[in-house]
Amino acid sequence: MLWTILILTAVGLVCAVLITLTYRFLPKEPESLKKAEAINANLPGMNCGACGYPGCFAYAQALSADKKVFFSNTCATVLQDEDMLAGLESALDMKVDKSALNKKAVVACSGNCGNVGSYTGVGSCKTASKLLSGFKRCPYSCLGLGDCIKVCPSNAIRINIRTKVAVVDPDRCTGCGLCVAECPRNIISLVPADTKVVFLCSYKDIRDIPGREKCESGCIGCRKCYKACPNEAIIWNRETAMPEFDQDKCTGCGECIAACPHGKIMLLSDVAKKIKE
Amino acid sequence: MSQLKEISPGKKFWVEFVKGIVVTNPVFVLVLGLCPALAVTSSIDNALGMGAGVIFVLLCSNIIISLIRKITPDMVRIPVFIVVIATFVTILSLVFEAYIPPLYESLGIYLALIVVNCIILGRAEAFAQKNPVLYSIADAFGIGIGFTVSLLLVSLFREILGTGSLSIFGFTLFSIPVLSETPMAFFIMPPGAFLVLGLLLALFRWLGVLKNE
Amino acid sequence: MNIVSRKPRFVSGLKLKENKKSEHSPILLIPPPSRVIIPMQMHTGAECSLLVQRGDSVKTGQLIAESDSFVSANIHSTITGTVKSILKTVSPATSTIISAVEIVSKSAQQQTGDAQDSDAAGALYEDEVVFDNSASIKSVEEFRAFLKKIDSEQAPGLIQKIKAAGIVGLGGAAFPTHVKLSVPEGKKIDTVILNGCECEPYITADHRLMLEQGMEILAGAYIIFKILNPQKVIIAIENNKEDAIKNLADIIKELGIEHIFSISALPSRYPMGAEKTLIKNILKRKVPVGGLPLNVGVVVQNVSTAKAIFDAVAYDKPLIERVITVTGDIEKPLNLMVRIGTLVKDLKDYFGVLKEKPYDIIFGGPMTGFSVANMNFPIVKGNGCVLVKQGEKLVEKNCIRCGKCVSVCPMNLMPLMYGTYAKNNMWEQCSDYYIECCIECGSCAYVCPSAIPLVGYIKTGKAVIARKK
Amino acid sequence: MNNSTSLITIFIGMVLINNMVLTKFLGLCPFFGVSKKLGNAISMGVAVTLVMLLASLATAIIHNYILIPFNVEFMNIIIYILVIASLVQIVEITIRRTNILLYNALGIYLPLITTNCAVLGITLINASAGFSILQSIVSAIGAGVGFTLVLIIMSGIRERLEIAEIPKSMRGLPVAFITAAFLALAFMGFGGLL
Amino acid sequence: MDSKIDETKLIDSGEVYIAHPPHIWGGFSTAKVMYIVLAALALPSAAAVYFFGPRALYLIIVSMATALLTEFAIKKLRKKPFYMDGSALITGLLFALVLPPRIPFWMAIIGAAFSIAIAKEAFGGLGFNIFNPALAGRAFLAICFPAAMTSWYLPAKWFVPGYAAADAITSASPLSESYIYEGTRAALYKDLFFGNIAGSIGETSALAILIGGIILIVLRLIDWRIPAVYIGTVALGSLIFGNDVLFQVLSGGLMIGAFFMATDYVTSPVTGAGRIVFALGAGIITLLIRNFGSLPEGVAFSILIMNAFTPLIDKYVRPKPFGFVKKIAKKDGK
Repeated sequence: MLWTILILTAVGLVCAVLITLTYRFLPKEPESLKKAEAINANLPGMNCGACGYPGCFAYAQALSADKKVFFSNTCATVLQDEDMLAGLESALDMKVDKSALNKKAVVACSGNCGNVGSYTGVGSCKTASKLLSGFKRCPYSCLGLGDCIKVCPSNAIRINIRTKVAVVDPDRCTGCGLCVAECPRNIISLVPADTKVVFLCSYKDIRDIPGREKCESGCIGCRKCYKACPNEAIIWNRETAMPEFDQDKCTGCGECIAACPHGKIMLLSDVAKKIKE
Repeated sequence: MSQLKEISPGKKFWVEFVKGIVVTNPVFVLVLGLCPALAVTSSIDNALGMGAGVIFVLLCSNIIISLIRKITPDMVRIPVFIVVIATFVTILSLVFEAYIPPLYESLGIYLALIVVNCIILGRAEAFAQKNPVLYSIADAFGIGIGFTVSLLLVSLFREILGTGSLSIFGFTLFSIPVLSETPMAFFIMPPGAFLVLGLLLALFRWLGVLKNE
Repeated sequence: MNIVSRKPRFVSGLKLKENKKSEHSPILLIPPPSRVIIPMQMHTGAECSLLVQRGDSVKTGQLIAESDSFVSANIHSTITGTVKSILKTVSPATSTIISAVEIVSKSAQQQTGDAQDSDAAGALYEDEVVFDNSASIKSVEEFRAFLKKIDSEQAPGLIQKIKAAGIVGLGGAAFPTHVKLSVPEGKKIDTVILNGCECEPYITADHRLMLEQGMEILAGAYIIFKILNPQKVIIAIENNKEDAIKNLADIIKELGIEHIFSISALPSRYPMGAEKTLIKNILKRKVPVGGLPLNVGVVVQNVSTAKAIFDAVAYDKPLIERVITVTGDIEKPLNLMVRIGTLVKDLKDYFGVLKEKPYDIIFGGPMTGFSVANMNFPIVKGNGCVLVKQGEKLVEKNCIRCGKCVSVCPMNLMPLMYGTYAKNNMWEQCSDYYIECCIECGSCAYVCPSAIPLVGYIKTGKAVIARKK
Repeated sequence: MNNSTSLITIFIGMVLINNMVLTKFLGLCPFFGVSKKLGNAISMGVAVTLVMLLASLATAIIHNYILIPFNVEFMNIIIYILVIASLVQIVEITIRRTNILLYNALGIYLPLITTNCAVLGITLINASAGFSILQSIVSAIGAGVGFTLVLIIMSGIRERLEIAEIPKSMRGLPVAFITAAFLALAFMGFGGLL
Repeated sequence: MDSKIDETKLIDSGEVYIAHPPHIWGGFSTAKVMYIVLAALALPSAAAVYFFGPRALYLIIVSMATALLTEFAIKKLRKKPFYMDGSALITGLLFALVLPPRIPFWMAIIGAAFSIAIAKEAFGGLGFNIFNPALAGRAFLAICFPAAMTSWYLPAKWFVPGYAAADAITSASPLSESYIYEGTRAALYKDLFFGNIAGSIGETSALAILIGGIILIVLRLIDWRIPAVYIGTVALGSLIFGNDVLFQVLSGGLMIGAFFMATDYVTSPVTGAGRIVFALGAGIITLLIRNFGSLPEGVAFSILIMNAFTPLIDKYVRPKPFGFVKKIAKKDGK
């Protein structure tokens, strides 16, 4: 009995002394690592890589070195999560203006350009776009093979069954920008979350109005939206013959949407409806 | 855990208890405590014995850790937990050795390895050191029973397939005609343990238990 | 000295069904088309910027686009007419969107409606600079005289002429020839290989050219010889073109230039005509990964390019036309001398009807060519073949890891890995398995029992990796 | 006392026949957790082998010179775990403070090792087999090598499973378990190999 | 066939195919490969029936049918297309060929179903399995039913009139220690070569396997390296260990293992060098198990163990790319 207690105490004591000694006499651990760990606790931890760093911990290390990184390489997931953002703000000792960084992805194509032939290759936009012209008539069209769906970490993209075009659900989109980088046709872009209307066509060539050979519902530069706008929020770009929208002046009144003969203009909040079509 | 604060203490006891069995089933959902789930599930008896042992250790250690949670320095937290757990495991193994030697023999080193069972340390770390004693008891029971149920489930398949019959404490419940003569010995061997657990994991996922998480 | 070397060689590679349907039809000279569409990038390298505007009238051979970039080639108008429009099209070289210029001949503009082809063709020659297709060396004496003339010229001047003519490699890669011939300081070229292998099935353009214009090819080769001053020039021809080998050997013998030129008859295996494989099989030298043939002292030029070089130096004729093979499941497989920019559908009168449906319209050979959606695409400089083929719809199945692709790969790669990794977007692993080394010969996809479109995956992988860098 | 067993027998037995992971089910958490990438698997294997070696050495000394003479062998569990936990803590702090690169490569696995039943398991096995100090060391190295070997094989397989079209509910752990089942099955072929 | 083809029509009717190069295909499909392998296995199967009677045939049929049905059922369950590519049939046939002649049918059914369901489909089906399904099934049965899986019988002269199958004589496997051959050494070799000996139904006739294997090698469907190196290693090793080389090579499942199991595309390395490593490893493990292990036969386990190493071999033993220079590759890679 006595030995039991004695030995146990002795071993415990020796161990405790050893640990204390190592703890005391070895050099202190780097401060940055500690800080990075504290920051990492406030990151989502899904290591999606959208911020441009290989993983959340690497991002945390970068943040601990320079907190401005958060503005240049914003973690979109944190931005969506109140708790996480608050935690990160306190960990980094800074304030984030959420609305300025909050973005949504929009696929600027509304389909309808039709196929030029039956594509027999791999079911990936990147692969199809390596063919001479893809398999769609319009070289600026969404191929609809869903490469963006595969990379989306928040499951916000669907292919519209009718138009075979990818549609981003703004409610789910965190604006991480992975799909923007993925799209081989470069037709996905990030817009500020408070954008009111979006324009769903990327065609940049001079349009052949009577033949409309590329796309049945492509923007033909009719300028109806430009004329309809009561707030002068639409600027007509003469080079591309397409409208541009001044989001500050736009009130989201919907006049241009009603005016567009092909439904190319849409309220950002309505984009999600297209998914359910 | 934040949303549970409004619930009355009595109700929370049950919530924690049920959660331990189903939603956070240690073996099939949290995938913890794999070592005993594979090693001692070749028969129902062993599974029951191990389950009882784990419940005992989990309960005692949860109580003690919950009690001393405010006076434990953070730096030596883990060693303290381990010492507490190891003490109860030693007590347990002495009790088993004295009263049920056959079970003690068949559990072998796995009884001692309860010390490093991730479930116990994990609960100490994740729950007992943050919650008062009562909830810690509920948690211990919930997790412990969940663990025992998982062990029983695995051993059920392994014993029936591996021996062709099912028996508890030497009392044969039933036996399958052909299989009991030429049992599928594969299932009481190590590979069978991996296979059964793998398939059960897949089954649990397929049934959508994970979706509740 | 034996001109033709027939060393027995152990070569790896595929034995493909040759299908050289147009082998015996002579090169047909056709009148210029009434309209052409000329893309601004028909070569490896930077896109050219346009020198003309909408409504300008241009003449055949007039420079219409050039670029400041080192790796680029001039572009000339190939008919006389008016610039009708400047439009966007998809570059055959990079699959990116580039500008193109549409030129319509005056007669075609005046005569709306059903213009008689013969009339239009007659009208075309009115005020254009005429380049006679058949203007070439008629006799040995003429040839000797030409060689003398070349001997008196300097290399930089010759390269300048080639550059002005906008010549690119006509074998398919369309690498600007003047760049290839401008060997950097300190590099010594000891061998020039004239590539007449034409290892892909169906194509016969080079074959016919070697039969019909052997002297011009040799004269062009002599110009290359003069520029680079190597020890020897080897003409590589696969042994399924014995008549071409004999023709060239006879000419060499007659001219007595055996000390420079020799012919290497190679077994007919795919991909024999690929630069790296060719150098390995003839000279046993390995071009390093990421390197050029000149790293091992070799320059490879296609026989058609040699012919174009001859035209440029002898007549100052820019690259406005080339020989193409129109073949496949059509009525009349044939070889045509066509203007660059001619739309395929304008050639339909010559090759007749398509036989089977559905079609796969391919620019280039069956192994490396690319599908186009319709016949509204123009012939470009690097395009030696239009193949209209019955389309096969293959169902891609799981890779069974049979290793056939590994054993046929001329670059010693493991193509199956690209398929599996690309399918899962794991591009870094593709790069671990050296996807950059692939020459896209298509051998792997040809043998794959699971019909996996490996080349498609590889092209994608390369593009993604290039983008990430 | 079992001092007659030859060292080579102990080693091969620990590596192939009584493999820690495949027959004794020890160290499963790191086996499934760290076997996704080959590089991590090797680091983990090395770390575990190292800790096993140190722990076996320490516990063998304690067992043979303290517990047996004072006849308190029943206390082995608590003493061992104390020693192992302290050992791991010391190693972790040392690596973390002295070599940050090594810590990034190896250190993140160290907390896992504290609760790795393989380490406690090997010391208990050594104690119950009555091994001498030298035998304990060999047995620990064998166990570590066996663990590393299986971990490496598993990581190779799992890199391939990552690109396989596994049924959805089986992806990840379930199929890893089934793979382990086949590995265990294949390793049964080594039975009696001494 | 109208002579005027309207391009606009062509475009919309989907009559133009757009595909990546190459536009021609060798046409040697997976199914073709599989059926040729099946045909090559016909000879060993015939030998099995010749030596072990109609029961061997039933065993083959039961096992192939189970394999096919299991694959079909699982593909339907997973809502994946089911291709009649013959891979399940090969698994079923190979599995049957390595069973003892008198194993109960229900055991064969369990084994075949295990092969397909667990060893193959759980990993994702054809092309993704890590372990050779037929061998995994056999190893499973060997552990499950050790008694049934090791009761061997001498070949029965069932086709001789008046011979009752019930009189089948039990015998030890030639490789086990208790095996005694009554006759000359030469007669033993002859029996081993032609297959007139106790063993699994398909593995006894070395001749039949050799013919089938050589056909496949000539057709370039299997790589000669694997059987050559595998058998060579075992032969050389036997020589070193002082065993009877010819006996070691011809007896047991070595021949069928080397020609038909180890050469399985999916579970063996893809490169030539990798295949040599694979076969070498399998040979060494076979030797170890035969000479030191408690099991008489090690082919199945050695191939399974090397299957586990295959991903690593594929990762590290691979050909040097053409013109590979380390410096340039580094620059390109990163």
